[in-house]
Amino acid sequence: MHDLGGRQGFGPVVREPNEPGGYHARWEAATRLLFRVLLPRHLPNGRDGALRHAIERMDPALYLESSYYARWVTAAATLAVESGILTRAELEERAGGPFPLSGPVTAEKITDPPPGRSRFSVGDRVRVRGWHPRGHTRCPWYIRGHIGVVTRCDGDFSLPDVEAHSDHRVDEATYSVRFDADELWNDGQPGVTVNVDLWDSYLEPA
Amino acid sequence: MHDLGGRQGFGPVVREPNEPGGYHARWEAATRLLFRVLLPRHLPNGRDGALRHAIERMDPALYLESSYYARWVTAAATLAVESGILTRAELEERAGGPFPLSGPVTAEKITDPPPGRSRFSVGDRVRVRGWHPRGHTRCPWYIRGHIGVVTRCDGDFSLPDVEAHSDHRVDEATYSVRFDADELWNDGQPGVTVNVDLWDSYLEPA
Amino acid sequence: MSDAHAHDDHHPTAPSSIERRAAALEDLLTEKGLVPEGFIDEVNRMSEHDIGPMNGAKIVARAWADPEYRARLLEHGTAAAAELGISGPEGDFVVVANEPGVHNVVVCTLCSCYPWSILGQPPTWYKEAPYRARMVREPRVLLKEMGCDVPGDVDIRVWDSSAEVRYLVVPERPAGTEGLSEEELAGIVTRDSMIGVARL
Amino acid sequence: MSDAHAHDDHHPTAPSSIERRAAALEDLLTEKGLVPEGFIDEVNRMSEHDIGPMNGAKIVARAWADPEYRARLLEHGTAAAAELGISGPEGDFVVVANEPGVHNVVVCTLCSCYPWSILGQPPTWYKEAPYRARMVREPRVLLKEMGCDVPGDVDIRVWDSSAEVRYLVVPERPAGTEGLSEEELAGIVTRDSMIGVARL
Repeated sequence: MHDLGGRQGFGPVVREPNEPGGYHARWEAATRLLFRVLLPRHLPNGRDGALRHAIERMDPALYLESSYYARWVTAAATLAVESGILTRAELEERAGGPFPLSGPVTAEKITDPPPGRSRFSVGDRVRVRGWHPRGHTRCPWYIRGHIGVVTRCDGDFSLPDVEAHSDHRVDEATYSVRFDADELWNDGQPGVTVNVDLWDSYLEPA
Repeated sequence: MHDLGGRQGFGPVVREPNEPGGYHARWEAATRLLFRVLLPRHLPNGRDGALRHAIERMDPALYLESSYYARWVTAAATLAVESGILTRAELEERAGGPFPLSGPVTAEKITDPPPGRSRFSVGDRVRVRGWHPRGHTRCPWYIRGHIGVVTRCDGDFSLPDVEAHSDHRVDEATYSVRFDADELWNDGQPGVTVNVDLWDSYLEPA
Repeated sequence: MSDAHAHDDHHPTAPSSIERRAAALEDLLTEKGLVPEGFIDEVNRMSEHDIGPMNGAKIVARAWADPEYRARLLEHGTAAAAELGISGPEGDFVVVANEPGVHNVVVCTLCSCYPWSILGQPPTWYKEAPYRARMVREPRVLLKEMGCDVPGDVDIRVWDSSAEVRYLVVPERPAGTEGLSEEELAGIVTRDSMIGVARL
Repeated sequence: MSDAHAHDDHHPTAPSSIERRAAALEDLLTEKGLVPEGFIDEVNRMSEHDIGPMNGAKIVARAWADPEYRARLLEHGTAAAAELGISGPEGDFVVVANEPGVHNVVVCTLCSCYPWSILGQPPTWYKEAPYRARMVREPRVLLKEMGCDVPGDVDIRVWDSSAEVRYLVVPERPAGTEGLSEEELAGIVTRDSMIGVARL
């Protein structure tokens, strides 16, 4: 449910009139430290891709009704249970009630990833691959199959699709790719572009 | 949120071991009669497309956490309020608490729809239009931009996209269109086809 | 904490229970005069009476017993159902048959379209998100999860009932049923097999 | 009814409150020995101290005051931030500038990527579904709804931070600010204008 770009049915953006800066509650700060700093040291795979995927595996209704840090609580608890640090029963007993966890990983483990690529340059026309990976990816659905132009090369970074599902790490070129809103949505939005940052593997020459 | 085909993150299909046939509660039957039979007679537009769209306009989190007939309660209440039969205040007072309604219609009213078309025959290769209508449509996202073959002509029916947003009615040819699963998902599902029933306006020659 | 949602920012106050909301709607529409006499009787009748998948089972049994009927059924479902006194859906009624190399399964990704007059009420899981999201995406995986193991060399045809057609699957006739009467045959046809999430 | 969800089939029992779940997780991880000494102090420090968008405002003010700095900033954001003693995000820090014919706005559709070291915590609305779903779909409509009316002849560039780059928008310098010091200029730069959902 995390892949929200272009999904319809969402209402107005509601801004809290005097939203406090920083954390709204102590547990948010504690959750940040636990999920992003402490817990990863004790996980078989504590890299960003695996952490993010634990959020993405949440039940979609729970995802939408949870605040940002509430999602992190679910993801941290899920990873702690999956790696044997805790049990769900312990969590539910301590919380005094149901403690929903994310669903299981359904993507297969990647044992022998291909090397990272760096095929494109500024100005190249590219098409986003029309794929739908089961595991973690940073390629949003709303641009899949669409054509854009590379406008910036941002250097190599760890490919999230591998990072989340492998002991290996593949560094690969990333780009900023410009799409005309009208190419994406086909409803006449002159002068509007949507610029998306993408790994090389998500693209093919157009 | 109703456009669910291919969305990821959903878990197992849970079957109630001894699900009763028929309605699970009296209010479900009452809601069916109210929403599908009685209320539409009193609405400016009580046709199926408008009724369905009232469901589709629900807040996505509420949609996912509501049962089938619970959605109908929300949609019926929304249409009753929008047409001036009831007020939200009356509903909340009577329910003794919050009574969430669907969001407003954001599509424009269609005042002069083009005539219905009938351009394709069995065997024709077609591409689904890469559009993203703001209003009601029966063209799911997961096939947009994809190529299939017409396998059946099913005669003319009222185009939902017009029906929901217009005083007019356009009857138009419908087809069953066959897509290879691999064309849709690009992950090797040999021997699997997905067959989708579509109005002529959703298609272009491929 | 009595309010399960108050903490998660999005729902400062949770909705009233669905029973209370449904009752409020019915009461108010009644007071406004939209509900005619006889409404309560009709609701009670609907609540107590469920046709179930019996009509579908009759159609399948006849198709198994009578090859000519089967041919007419696959050619024009609505007319063939009418032969048995069964009225079809408002739109067209299309019947698809499983064969040794072909398995069919029905879904409605956009809502929950279903052949009511043939199969009664759809089961709850048919109307919920997991089935609707996954059956078009990974039918072989999902069918297996649901206990319907379609051999790898059998093609799968998924039918997304997104327009006015409603679908019925004719399952393959099980071996060893040669001696059964049409009525006995109808007795072994399950609802799930006519949706296509079970094999007999 | 104390349980707002029990009636809607899906959630036979609603989750415990998020405060109780967060506390349970923290307590258990502490008991298991994963939480080092000093954790509570660090949490308190984080809770009480928020850098806010001040660093971003300093960068913008300098860019307004010094055309050469502006050029370096747009060319290489990370290095230009470092000139002011501000460390950039882990990945690259890219600065985009509004101009008379161009308005920029930042979103992260997949989660909520944001230049934390420059702007502090993202506001709640930035992390929620409506903003993430709609800003790439209908930016002109949504910006107007949010009170940011971008003239029809001004192009809109939406930046979806889906990889390792984090974005900062340099708003246009308002008229009538010629006499202001760099510090005074920083005082008029709002967080929302550096996300791109407001104009100054």
